[in-house]
Amino acid sequence: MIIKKYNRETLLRFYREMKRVRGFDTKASELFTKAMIAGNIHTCIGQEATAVGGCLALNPSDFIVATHRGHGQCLAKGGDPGMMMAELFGKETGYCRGKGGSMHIANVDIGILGANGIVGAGIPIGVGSALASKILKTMEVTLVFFGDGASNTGEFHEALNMASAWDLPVVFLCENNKYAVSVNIDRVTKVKDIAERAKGYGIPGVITDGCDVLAVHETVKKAVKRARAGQGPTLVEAKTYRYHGHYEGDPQVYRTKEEVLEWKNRDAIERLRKEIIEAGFALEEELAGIDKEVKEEMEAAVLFAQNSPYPEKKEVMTDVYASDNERGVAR
Amino acid sequence: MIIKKYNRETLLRFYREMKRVRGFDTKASELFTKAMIAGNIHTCIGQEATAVGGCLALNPSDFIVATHRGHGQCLAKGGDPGMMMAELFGKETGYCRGKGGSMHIANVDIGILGANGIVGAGIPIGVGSALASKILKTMEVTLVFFGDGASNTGEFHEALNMASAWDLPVVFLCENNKYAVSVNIDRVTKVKDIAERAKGYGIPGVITDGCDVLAVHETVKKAVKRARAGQGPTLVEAKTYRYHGHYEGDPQVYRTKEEVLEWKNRDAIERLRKEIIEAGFALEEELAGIDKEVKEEMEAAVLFAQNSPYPEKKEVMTDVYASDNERGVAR
Amino acid sequence: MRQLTYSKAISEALREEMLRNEAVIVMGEDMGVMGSVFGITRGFMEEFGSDRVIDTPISENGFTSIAVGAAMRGLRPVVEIMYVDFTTVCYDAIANQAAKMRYMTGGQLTIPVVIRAPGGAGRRNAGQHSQSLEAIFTHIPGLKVIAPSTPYDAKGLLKSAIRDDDPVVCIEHKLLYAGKGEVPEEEYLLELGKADVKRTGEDVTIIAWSRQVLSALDAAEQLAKEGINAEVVDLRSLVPLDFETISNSVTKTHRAVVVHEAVKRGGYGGEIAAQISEELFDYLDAPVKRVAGLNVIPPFSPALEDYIYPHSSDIVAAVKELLL
Amino acid sequence: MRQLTYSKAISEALREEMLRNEAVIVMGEDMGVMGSVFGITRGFMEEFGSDRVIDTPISENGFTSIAVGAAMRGLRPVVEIMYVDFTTVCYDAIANQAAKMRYMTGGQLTIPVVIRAPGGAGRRNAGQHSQSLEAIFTHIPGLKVIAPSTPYDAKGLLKSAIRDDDPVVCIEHKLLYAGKGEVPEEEYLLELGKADVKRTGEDVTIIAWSRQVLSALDAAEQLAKEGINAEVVDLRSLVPLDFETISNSVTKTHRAVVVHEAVKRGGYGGEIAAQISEELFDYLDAPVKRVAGLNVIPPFSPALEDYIYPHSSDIVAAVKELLL
Ligand SMILES: Cc1ncc(C[n+]2csc(CCOP(=O)(O)OP(=O)(O)O)c2C)c(N)n1
Ligand SMILES: Cc1ncc(C[n+]2csc(CCOP(=O)(O)OP(=O)(O)O)c2C)c(N)n1
Ligand SMILES: [Mg+2]
Ligand SMILES: [Mg+2]
Repeated sequence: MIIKKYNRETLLRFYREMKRVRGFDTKASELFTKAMIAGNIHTCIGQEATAVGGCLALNPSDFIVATHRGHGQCLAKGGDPGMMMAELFGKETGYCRGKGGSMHIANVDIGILGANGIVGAGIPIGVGSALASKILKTMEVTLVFFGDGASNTGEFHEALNMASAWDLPVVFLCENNKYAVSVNIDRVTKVKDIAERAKGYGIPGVITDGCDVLAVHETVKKAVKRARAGQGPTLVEAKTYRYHGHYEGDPQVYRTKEEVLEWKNRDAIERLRKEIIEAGFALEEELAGIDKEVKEEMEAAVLFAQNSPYPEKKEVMTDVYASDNERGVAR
Repeated sequence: MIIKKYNRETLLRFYREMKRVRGFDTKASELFTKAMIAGNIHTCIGQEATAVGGCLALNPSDFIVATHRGHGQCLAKGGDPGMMMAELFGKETGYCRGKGGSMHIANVDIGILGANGIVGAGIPIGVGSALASKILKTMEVTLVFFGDGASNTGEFHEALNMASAWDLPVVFLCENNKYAVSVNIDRVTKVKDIAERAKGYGIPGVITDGCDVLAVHETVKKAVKRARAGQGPTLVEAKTYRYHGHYEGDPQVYRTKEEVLEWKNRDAIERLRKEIIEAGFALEEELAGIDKEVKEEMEAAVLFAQNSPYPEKKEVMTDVYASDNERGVAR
Repeated sequence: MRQLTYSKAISEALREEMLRNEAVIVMGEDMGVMGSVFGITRGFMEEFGSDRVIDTPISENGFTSIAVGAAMRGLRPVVEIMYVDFTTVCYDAIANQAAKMRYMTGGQLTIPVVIRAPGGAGRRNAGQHSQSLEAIFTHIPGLKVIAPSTPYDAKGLLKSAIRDDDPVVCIEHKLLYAGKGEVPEEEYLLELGKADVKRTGEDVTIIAWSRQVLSALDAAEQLAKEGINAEVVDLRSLVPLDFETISNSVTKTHRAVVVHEAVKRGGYGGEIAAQISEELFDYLDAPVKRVAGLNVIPPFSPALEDYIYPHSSDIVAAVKELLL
Repeated sequence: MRQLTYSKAISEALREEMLRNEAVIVMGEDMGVMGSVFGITRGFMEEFGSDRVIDTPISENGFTSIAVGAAMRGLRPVVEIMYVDFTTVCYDAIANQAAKMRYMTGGQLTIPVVIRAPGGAGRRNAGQHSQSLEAIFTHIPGLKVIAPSTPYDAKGLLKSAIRDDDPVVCIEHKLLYAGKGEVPEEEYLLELGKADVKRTGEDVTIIAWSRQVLSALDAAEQLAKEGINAEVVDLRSLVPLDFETISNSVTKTHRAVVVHEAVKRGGYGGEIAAQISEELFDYLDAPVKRVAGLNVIPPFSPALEDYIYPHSSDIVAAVKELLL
């Protein structure tokens, strides 16, 4: 059993991180339903293992490119839930001072190069980061998250081709949750596995169980090692599932309750919880303690967001340009 | 030997068509050098086998999408050399009445859906034609030509994915002549064979010898049959070479004279000529007769072009819109 | 008369044209099983089958080009780009392929494709989901561009667009979808390239399109209370442009305000203003004013977003300045 | 002073900035082994190595986005899009990524990318290789846009663009590349957002950019022979716009003609004309006239192409109309 390779501390970290991701998005979902968060949010409830298993394979100095379904990815890379929640609220204290919202959380200092509202657009951006690491000879690894749907965009192809041709230190992590909004991947793509596409770029393509955080972790870790050694990119496909609709309020006509249930029965958090306890790494109560701490952390995050001020009106006009902003905005 | 499967008439047709293609582009090259043709032309001298082997696998009612290096493709699909040459001259009698020039020869009646100045853009257009054939249940096959360079565009990926997902009657014929302008395909792509990319779409990927017109023909024919039967697309990669530069006047710093010579020694026309004679299908003189006819045909084409009038000035303003053209152009 | 929402009117237009002509197909992301994310094609897949109601992968440049290719072969595809912001990824298919095929082939190829694309801010969708991008289409010869403001106009224009042999970009506005208006039961068509005087007046001409027509009408009401009679011209069709209607109005009122939601710099309002100044200079008692979006990127924050686009109060203020 | 071609001036700008700052890299198709199809980077690969002079595959959206990502990490990529017509395939990378990253992240990300793109007609390259597309960039907040007309300006502006922390689109003109002009040996920079009065005059202001500055100067010479003294303002930088220089000139001459090669409808000339009319109305003795490209697609035929863009004679005629 793979779990035996890990120590208690690491395992509890995985557990806590997944709990945090779910806790954050559960809160976000509630707040959205109560109309306290505006716009659109895409929760990653059910996909915690990919965010956590992936990000925990990185060094703090490494980078990620997140997706529109990226709260978990950002949290797992070290994002502060308070600042993230404040961003979802459009508050001045958010990562992007309220200007980006749910889909654009970024912070280069902690290695988050941003998410993207344009599906697929983040993939080459991540490759650009990897190119920088190579040219600067610093060899930080960039982990690029994207969905099954994004794997059908032209950008996927162009980005993977260049990353492989240039042996860049990048790992492509496809969160295949079977759907792009309502469209089942099998209806728009002939190959069973996205990982198969790696062959077209001469790089390894690996499938991993997105409901098993340790499996994801092992797979990504290997890919990260390869990347850092200058051996080029890997395409990792994690089979996963989102429990909520594409967006909150999605009527989900495109899938059955049974299908959702089936995947919920394979829940990654529950699985790790059981494995930890069965393998004797921690007691039920210890995990419950973590649960409680996470709950409190997320409540504090919400409070922080709620109590934060909105940006002032004049903020509309700033940050369009780094230099000569006033003139650039004036006419 | 594959040649034994063919009859004299067919073999002479292949021979004549390849000669015509070379004859046309040789003339075009000369005229360009004499500044009698303006703009840019891309000759396909050396690549005759792909144009001819591919197009002769089609019915007259089938379609092709050509490329910027597409004179041969258009000729082999039934394009009239006089009207084509007139187009290269920008004359009123050209296929596009002088408005398109070398890169935009089109005529739907003979199944030429046009070429494209945007590399890669023709690929999904061909898939669109195939979609029409499927929806209209007429099942004409569309043969899409494109280069090795085009296989790195996002459009290649998107188009192949949809064509395969929807089992469309289309054949993708990649003319891999090793270069995109100056860029050797091996420097920008890790896979040795473009055909390998078919795996990412769950369709057959086949490599064929682009210096052997019969090999190309057999391969494309099989793919056409498959497409017409509703079994979906095939990616065919023909290994070929262009003898001239990317454009006429290209200094060709990116390749050696030896490399060019090596490929010239494998010339597809010479090869077929030898095979025909050796297998006793025709005498040397008979082929020389064809050569002469082709030469005359191309001279006549040039004369036609030269003697044709230029479009009138008012033509600048027509054909922007199918309806309400005047208003659409006015302001 | 019966009242329909703007989205239902669009839906009816599509359905009627699909019933009328087998060559009409719709394609785009989530158009089939889901009936489009804005509900426009709900029930279509059941009614017309998945050959004619196509759920595409996320491949906008690919499927818009596929539509162009299918159009060359006689189909009349109506493509939905889920947000007009995403036309940036298929701008080649629209601006270099659909728009140019006819001209480049000397009139041989006809590309009857309609590209529907909802635009506009106000839904807290942030920078890449809230733009108004009509100006990147009006600048491209070969494209026709419509931007209806009412359910009635939307239906009539879209039906004409589908029957038109040219590529037409139909700019919808997400915040108009739920709005209702009168739409007759009987079939009707509206000619492309005809503006509509949505309100008559003598003192000033307000020219607008899409959602800003509502702000303009609202502004006109407010101005009326102060005795200022504004004429509101809804362009509806940006290309071809009905300059005759503009001219008739401005030669009467001698004053014009052009209003649009898109970013002001390089917006289509500059074109309209320039044309008016160029051709009706002697009739103008005041400069043509533009009321348009700020030259910024749509911010997410609910505290910021609404500042970026014009409100009726901005139009009122602009008109008053002209009348000073 | 020594004379350099426009392309050599650009080449020098790139080389000097690459020597000055290791973070500067160039990328694009045929930039390395071939030294770019217009010879701009000839010898660069040998001098700077293939890490900093990158031959890309034909993947414009991909590599322009890669430049954006690399810029986030501290590099300063200069991307060449071989023809501005191909920016349609990477319009997302430019308009939604490079332009918006800073704002959407609340000022956190800085994208110092320069996108060089030769445009313009006159080389018989037909519909998809001859456009002037600056207007699709000037409309997008977050982008700066320059369009130099002389070797001197090209070098000085490009160097500043590379040092600038914002994404800058540099529109070059293929027919300018071979043209020569004075360029000092010593290093110099030109501030972005400053227009240049290329000729002084009192009777009329001709505003132009890129290749049309040459037509404007030519027209001014012709007009001078008839006693009409035209001032020629070369905008050089379209965004930010130096309205002060425009204003100084027009308040003096009371007449303005805006000239550009791009299609007239929706061209940036409409914006300039609208701003002048809006703000200098009381100074104008005549409407602001635009002399611009026809609203058509560039035709291939040598017998047709030259009709689509303005010539000095068109400018002369327009000026005379204004002075009637
Ligand atoms: C270019 C583009 N097309 C369409 C959309 C609308 N859209 C947002 S998310 C999404 C589905 C993405 O699917 P996938 O990549 O599988 O990610 P998931 O949502 O499943 O995590 C779509 C179509 C978009 N944002 N960008
Ligand atoms: C989108 C786009 N990028 C770049 C170009 C410039 N260009 C024209 S042909 C060509 C090379 C094409 O290579 P390939 O597809 O291998 O075809 P070949 O010329 O070898 O036949 C390039 C880069 C273009 N026309 N369109
Ligand atoms: Mg998905
Ligand atoms: Mg090639």
